[in-house]
Amino acid sequence: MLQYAAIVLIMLGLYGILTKRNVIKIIVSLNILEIGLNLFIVSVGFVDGGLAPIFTSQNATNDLNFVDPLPQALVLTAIVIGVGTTALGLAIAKTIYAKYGTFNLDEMGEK
Amino acid sequence: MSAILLIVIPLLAAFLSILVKKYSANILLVVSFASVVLLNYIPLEVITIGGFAAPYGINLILDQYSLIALYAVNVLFFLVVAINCAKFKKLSSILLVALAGLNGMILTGDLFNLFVFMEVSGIAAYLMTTTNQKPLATFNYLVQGTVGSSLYLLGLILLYAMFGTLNMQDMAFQISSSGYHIAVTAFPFLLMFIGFGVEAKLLPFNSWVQGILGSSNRLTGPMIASVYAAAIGFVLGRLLTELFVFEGTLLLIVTAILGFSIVAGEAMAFGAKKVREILLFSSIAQAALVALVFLSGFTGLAALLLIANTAGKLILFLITNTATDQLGNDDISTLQGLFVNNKVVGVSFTVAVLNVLGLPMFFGFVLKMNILLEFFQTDHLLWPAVILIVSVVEGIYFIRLLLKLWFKESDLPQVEFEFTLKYVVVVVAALLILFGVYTAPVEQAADDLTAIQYIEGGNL
Amino acid sequence: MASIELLLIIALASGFLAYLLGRVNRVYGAIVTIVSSMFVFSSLAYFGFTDSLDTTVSILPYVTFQVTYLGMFFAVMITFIYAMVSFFNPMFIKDYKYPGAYSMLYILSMAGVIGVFFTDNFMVMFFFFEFIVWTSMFLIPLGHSRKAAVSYYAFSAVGSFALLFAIFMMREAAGSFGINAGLAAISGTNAIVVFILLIVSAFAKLGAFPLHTWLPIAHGNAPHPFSPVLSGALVKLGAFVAVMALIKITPNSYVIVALDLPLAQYLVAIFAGLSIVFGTLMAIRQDDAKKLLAYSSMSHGGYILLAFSLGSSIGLSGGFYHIVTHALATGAAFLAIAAVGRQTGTTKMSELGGVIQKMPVTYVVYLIAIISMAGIPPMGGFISKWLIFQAVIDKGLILLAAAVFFGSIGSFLYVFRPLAALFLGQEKPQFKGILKEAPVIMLIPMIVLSGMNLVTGIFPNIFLQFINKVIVELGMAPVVLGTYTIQGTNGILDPLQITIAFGIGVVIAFIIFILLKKSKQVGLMDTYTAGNFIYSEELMHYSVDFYAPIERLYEKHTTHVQDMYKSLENKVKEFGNVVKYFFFTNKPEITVFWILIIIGALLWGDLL
Amino acid sequence: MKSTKFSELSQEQVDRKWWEIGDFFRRNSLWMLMYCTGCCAIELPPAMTSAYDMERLGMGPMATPRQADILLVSGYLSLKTLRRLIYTYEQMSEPKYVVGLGSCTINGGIYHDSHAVINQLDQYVPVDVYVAGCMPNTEAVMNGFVDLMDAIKHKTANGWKKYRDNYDWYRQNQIASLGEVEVHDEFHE
Amino acid sequence: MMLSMLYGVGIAFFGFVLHTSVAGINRKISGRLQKRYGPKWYQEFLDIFKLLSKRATSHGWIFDFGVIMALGGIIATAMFIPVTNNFLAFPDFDNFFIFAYLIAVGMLGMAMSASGSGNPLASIGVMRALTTMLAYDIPYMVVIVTIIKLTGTSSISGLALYQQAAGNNWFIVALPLGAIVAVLALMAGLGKKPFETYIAPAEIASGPLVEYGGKQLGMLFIMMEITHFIEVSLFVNLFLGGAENIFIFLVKYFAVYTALSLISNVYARFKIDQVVLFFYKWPLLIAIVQGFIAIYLGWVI
Repeated sequence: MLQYAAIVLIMLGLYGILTKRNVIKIIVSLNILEIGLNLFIVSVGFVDGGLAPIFTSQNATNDLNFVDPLPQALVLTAIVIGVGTTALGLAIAKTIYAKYGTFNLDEMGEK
Repeated sequence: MSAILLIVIPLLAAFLSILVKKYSANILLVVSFASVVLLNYIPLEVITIGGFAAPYGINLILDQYSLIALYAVNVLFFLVVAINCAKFKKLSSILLVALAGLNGMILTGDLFNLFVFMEVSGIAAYLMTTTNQKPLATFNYLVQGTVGSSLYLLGLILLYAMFGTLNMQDMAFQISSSGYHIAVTAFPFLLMFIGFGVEAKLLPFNSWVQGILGSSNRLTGPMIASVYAAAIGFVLGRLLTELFVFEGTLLLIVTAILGFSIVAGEAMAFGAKKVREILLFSSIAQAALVALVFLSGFTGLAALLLIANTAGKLILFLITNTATDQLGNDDISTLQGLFVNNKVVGVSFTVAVLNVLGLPMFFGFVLKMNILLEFFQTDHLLWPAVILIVSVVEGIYFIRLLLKLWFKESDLPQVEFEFTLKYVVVVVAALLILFGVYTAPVEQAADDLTAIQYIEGGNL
Repeated sequence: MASIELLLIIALASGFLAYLLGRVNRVYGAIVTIVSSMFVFSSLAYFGFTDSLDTTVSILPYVTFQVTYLGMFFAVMITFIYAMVSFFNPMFIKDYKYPGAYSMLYILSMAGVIGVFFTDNFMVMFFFFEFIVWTSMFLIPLGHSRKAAVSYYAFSAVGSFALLFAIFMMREAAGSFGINAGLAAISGTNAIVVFILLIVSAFAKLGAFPLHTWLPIAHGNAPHPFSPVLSGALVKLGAFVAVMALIKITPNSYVIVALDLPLAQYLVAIFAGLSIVFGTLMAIRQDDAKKLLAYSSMSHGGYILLAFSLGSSIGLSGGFYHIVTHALATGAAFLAIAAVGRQTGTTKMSELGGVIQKMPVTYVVYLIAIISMAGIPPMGGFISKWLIFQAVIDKGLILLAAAVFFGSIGSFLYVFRPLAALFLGQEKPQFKGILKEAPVIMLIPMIVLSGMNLVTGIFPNIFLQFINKVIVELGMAPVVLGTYTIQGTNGILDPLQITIAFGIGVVIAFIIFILLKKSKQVGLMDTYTAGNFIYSEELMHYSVDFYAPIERLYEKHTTHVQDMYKSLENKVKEFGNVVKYFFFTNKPEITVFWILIIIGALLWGDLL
Repeated sequence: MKSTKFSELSQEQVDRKWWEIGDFFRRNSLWMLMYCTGCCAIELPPAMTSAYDMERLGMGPMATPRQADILLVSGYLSLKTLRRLIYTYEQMSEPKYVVGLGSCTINGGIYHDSHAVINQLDQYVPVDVYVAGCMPNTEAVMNGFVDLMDAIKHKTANGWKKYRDNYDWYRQNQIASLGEVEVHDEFHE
Repeated sequence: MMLSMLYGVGIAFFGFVLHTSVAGINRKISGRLQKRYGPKWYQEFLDIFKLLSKRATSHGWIFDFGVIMALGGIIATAMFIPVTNNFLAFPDFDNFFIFAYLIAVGMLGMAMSASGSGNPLASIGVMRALTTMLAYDIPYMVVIVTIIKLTGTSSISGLALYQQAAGNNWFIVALPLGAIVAVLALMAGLGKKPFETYIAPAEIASGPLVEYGGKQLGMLFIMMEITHFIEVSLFVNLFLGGAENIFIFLVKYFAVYTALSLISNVYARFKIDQVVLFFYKWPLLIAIVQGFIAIYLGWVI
């Protein structure tokens, strides 16, 4: 179920990039895309009824139904990267605004 | 000595250079030179990080393929930096991060790690391109790059979901032994291919190229067109030969993309009126050609072709962008007669062009002949025909460009080329001629690189 | 014994030497070209004809050599033209923007010739083939036009790449790059493809219809001394390829019984005939003497191809001999025009006139050259055309005979035009007093070439005997030769007899002339003008639109082929622009859109 | 009786003999350049065509002065055409003869008082035969040609020698009437 | 060798005398045709010797040299003409192509000399002459090629003998279409009326000859007489079966030349582009049709 939600988010993000003409909105769409992706990654590791993948004194056996911990680790990295990109994007958006006086791609004088 | 130093040292130096801003340029120069030197002392090996064995942990693979890739990337990087470091002091730490990212991309044997390095070097590249003073183009590049890497990540995760591994070798082994229907892996493979396609300038995914390279300066032009192209090309080559299994519709799509990139790239360059546009469109075609050769399985030749092309592009972009920076724009009419007073630079430029065209006595000729020979030996008659027809078009616009740059009666453009630049382009040009005439090591290298594919446990 | 390898290395080395000396003083570089090309020619000729060329290779990698009569024929002839033309270099070197480069590339392209004709390996041959292309490509823009080099490269590249493709196909058949093995091994459908490719290559190099548009542009705009090399020597590379295609491989093709000629050969002959006719028609209407000669090269290239395509030994011998005579004639004619161009600064016929007054030797050289070119005895061109006629008539090819004769008579028209408009007539006022005969160093090669034109016309058997060796090597019966006579299929020719008869005729005419009263000498402005007083030379000299009545008949149809290439070029550009429009904007969504399209394509094709 | 047949002839005598032989050919093949300035030209077609058939005498019209032997001036000469006449006459190859038709060439005829027409042709170029009449009829014209042939036979048609010997006198007359003989034509320069 | 050369010079001289007489007679005939008395039959000789006796003007050495070259080339060509089966200088060497191209030396010499005179009308005349040549030579050559292909020899005397051996089956009968073309081409080659655009006395003042007078013109007249002799004799040998003896030759020669003159008497002049179009429309088509019929279908009457 979570996968579907993630895919819907990815699609939304792509839709946003395709249709929005505003620089900020495109960055937001990009973020939605990334969030959808991250959600998707996490959902891959999800096991129905699984436990947190931590060995404690209660569950020190090998046949426990852990969720996959690796996607969560990946998501952490991906989020960090996503934040970095977003920050950079916003910084560039600011320069664009400074240069063109608008956020709308269609109103900028360049080809 | 360990290959990990190639990543660690630049990264450390990057942080260091923020602290000591005054010496950042020197640090950059020293580090980039050091990594070239370092390459000579690193043994070929597979490095596991953190003590986890290969399928579970991240490993770095330093085999002959990545060694030659590292040599190419580091040398080119050093050359670009050596010419530019004084002028772009502010970018020192970013360049260092970029170096770390590029080296990491080439070295890593882990697909997710590759994504990370790709993003690191990508962000460095976005930052670099802000110096073009075209924020819109940079923004465009950023959005497309991010979408591309997201797609790569999506494909990667799908594969992980199917096979439960992120290690390249292991993944390849799992796929080949699992006996899945090919259609199952096709979708993630395509996503990953597209993700790389964005960075590797393959045609439908590369609308950022015009904005970035078309208005590039002396640093970003050679850096994106040459250094980044080399690194991405090598990594794409590794993925294409080791991981991706393209069959059926997917193969059709991919070959169609590549073929279309080659043809359309040359056609666009043919119609272009600005020097940098000519160069960037031709580099689109060449990137696709390299990918095609990788796809056809002629790994060694593809690698060498990549080196020849990126070395050539280094010269071309360095010279063009230097002239453009001084003259204000890069219309052919502005640059016409550029070499009348700059013969040394002109000869190097000419050598680079003839090398790209694959005319005899130059490195490109040897490679082109060998590639065609390989195609013929595998009974592919279509691709040689396409390559040859496209070469005619390529020849026409490059020769036209060369003649414009060499001949003008009066009102010559005044451009100063400093000594380091001259030195660099002459050395690179001389190497292109050397390997064009003395072909034994080239063919040896091509054979070696092709022979080491598909060896379990890291291709040592 | 002389090693070919050594010659090649000497040639290459002297190229670089020429560059270095050219840096010191540009004339030194030019002198090196003379020494080097004379050396290469004389040693090739001497050791070649004494059968003592050594093929061992010790230094150069990959290169292997063989000595064939065919290769030697071409190599000696081409280096001869190089050697002769090189005498012009010192006088022209000061005009070039890059004199050192000129000297170097001149010698390097000659070195390439050695490589092409003496190797037994296709790859080496192609290497040198392309080597010649790019060295000569940089020589052309030192003349008048940069576009010329582009179009030269474009067509050369078409030719070279067609050749390359054929080479690879032959390599696949034979398993090695050996020339003889490759040509022998190809058969079946592949042979047809290889045949077509080689013919395309030959047409492109030789400038035959419809791949001819580069000829006038390149020849007309190349530096004056390089035009004769292009037209007399380098174009003949195409003939070499044509021999490989037409004689050495036999594609399976339908044989036209009535003509006793395979269809493939017949088609080549038809195209050759077309290039004869088109070349002639276009040459007739040129204003620039060099372009005129360039189109004449196209027409003569047609003769050579036609002769080879007939596949009879007399035709083959005619083709080979035509290569020699055309090279000598066109070389001499181009040199004469080059001398005029140097002394006056133009080669346009409408701007010149009366050059003979001050440059009589140049005039005589040109006269002899055009007599040979038009195929009039007692010059070499007559012998070769006679042999070609024999071959054409022997096959009974009516239409091609019409084309051949059209080219032959048409050549009177176009070679006469520079004679009348450029050399004869009134001297233009702007050249009065400043025009001088060309320097002695330029007269030497012109006179030597003229002498060769005469020798080829009077004693053709010296050459035909060697050509017989080439023909026998190609597996055909030699042409029957007497001491002075040539036996054709329908008649015997005795060039010496014709020459003596001509000599006697001239002596008789001279005696009549000298016995009669001496004439009164008047100037060229004192002519019959229906009583009008005209003092300006431009009005009296008929040089613009010389053949206007016949030009009028076809002037609307002269640019079709150029237009075709032009529109092809525009199509490529348009395609590029369309692609650019669809894929390149500064809007990020374009990429995303195409990504989705491609993913959609995959999903639609495979998964759904 | 002395035989002259084998005796040494002087160069002069040889030339004379050759000249006489030449005269025979010349008078039997007279080619005309018709300078048809006036109405007398109308008499020439009947002279040439089947009525009188000039060709039986070996005469015929020619296109250019270089080829012609006779310069046939048929009528009055304005100053403008006289220049052309003189120019044409000087272009003819020697020996050359001039025939003047009609009274205009003799004394100006009906144009004798015109300011634009010269009266006496032989002031400007030597005339060998005049044919009088206004206009002379065709028999007279033919008779004039026969007279010229006789004159050639008797070596009296020496106008061309006279012109050469007295060039200065003729030139003086020409300049006196025309001002400038070889004009620069404004249309062509 | 030297002897046959002298023999050849004799033939050239014979040809000059023959054609000059025949041309004179023809002038008389056309005079009679126009109800005139006509000139003397030897009028052409008178004209030529008159010209030789005059003092000419010369426009420089190329003007004179061209004339010498023209006459020399034509004399050389005439030396190869086989008059009868026995009256010929070089049996076996009288190749058709020698005539076709050696005659061009003379033409070239004359053209060169004419252009050397500096008169634009001369150059125009040369241009027209060359253009006419381009027009009429192609159909003519195609016919000749047909004949050579059929007989297997290009020797003129050989062709004459071939026709005689075939029972006087002359090619004018055997190849009627070709003969029509050959007659038309011959008329153009001789500069007869509908095709005499390059002389055009009233239009371009006799074209190439405009600047000649005196001995140069005389020599060119000699050259033209011999040229006409060559062309007519070629026709006699190629299409009328040559001649066994000199009388038959004279009869055939006279008949051919007279017939052509008579035809030309009733024509006006073509424009130059009309000449080219005419020859490339019908004669070329007929010649090619004749060639196909004769060579590929074998229909020879």
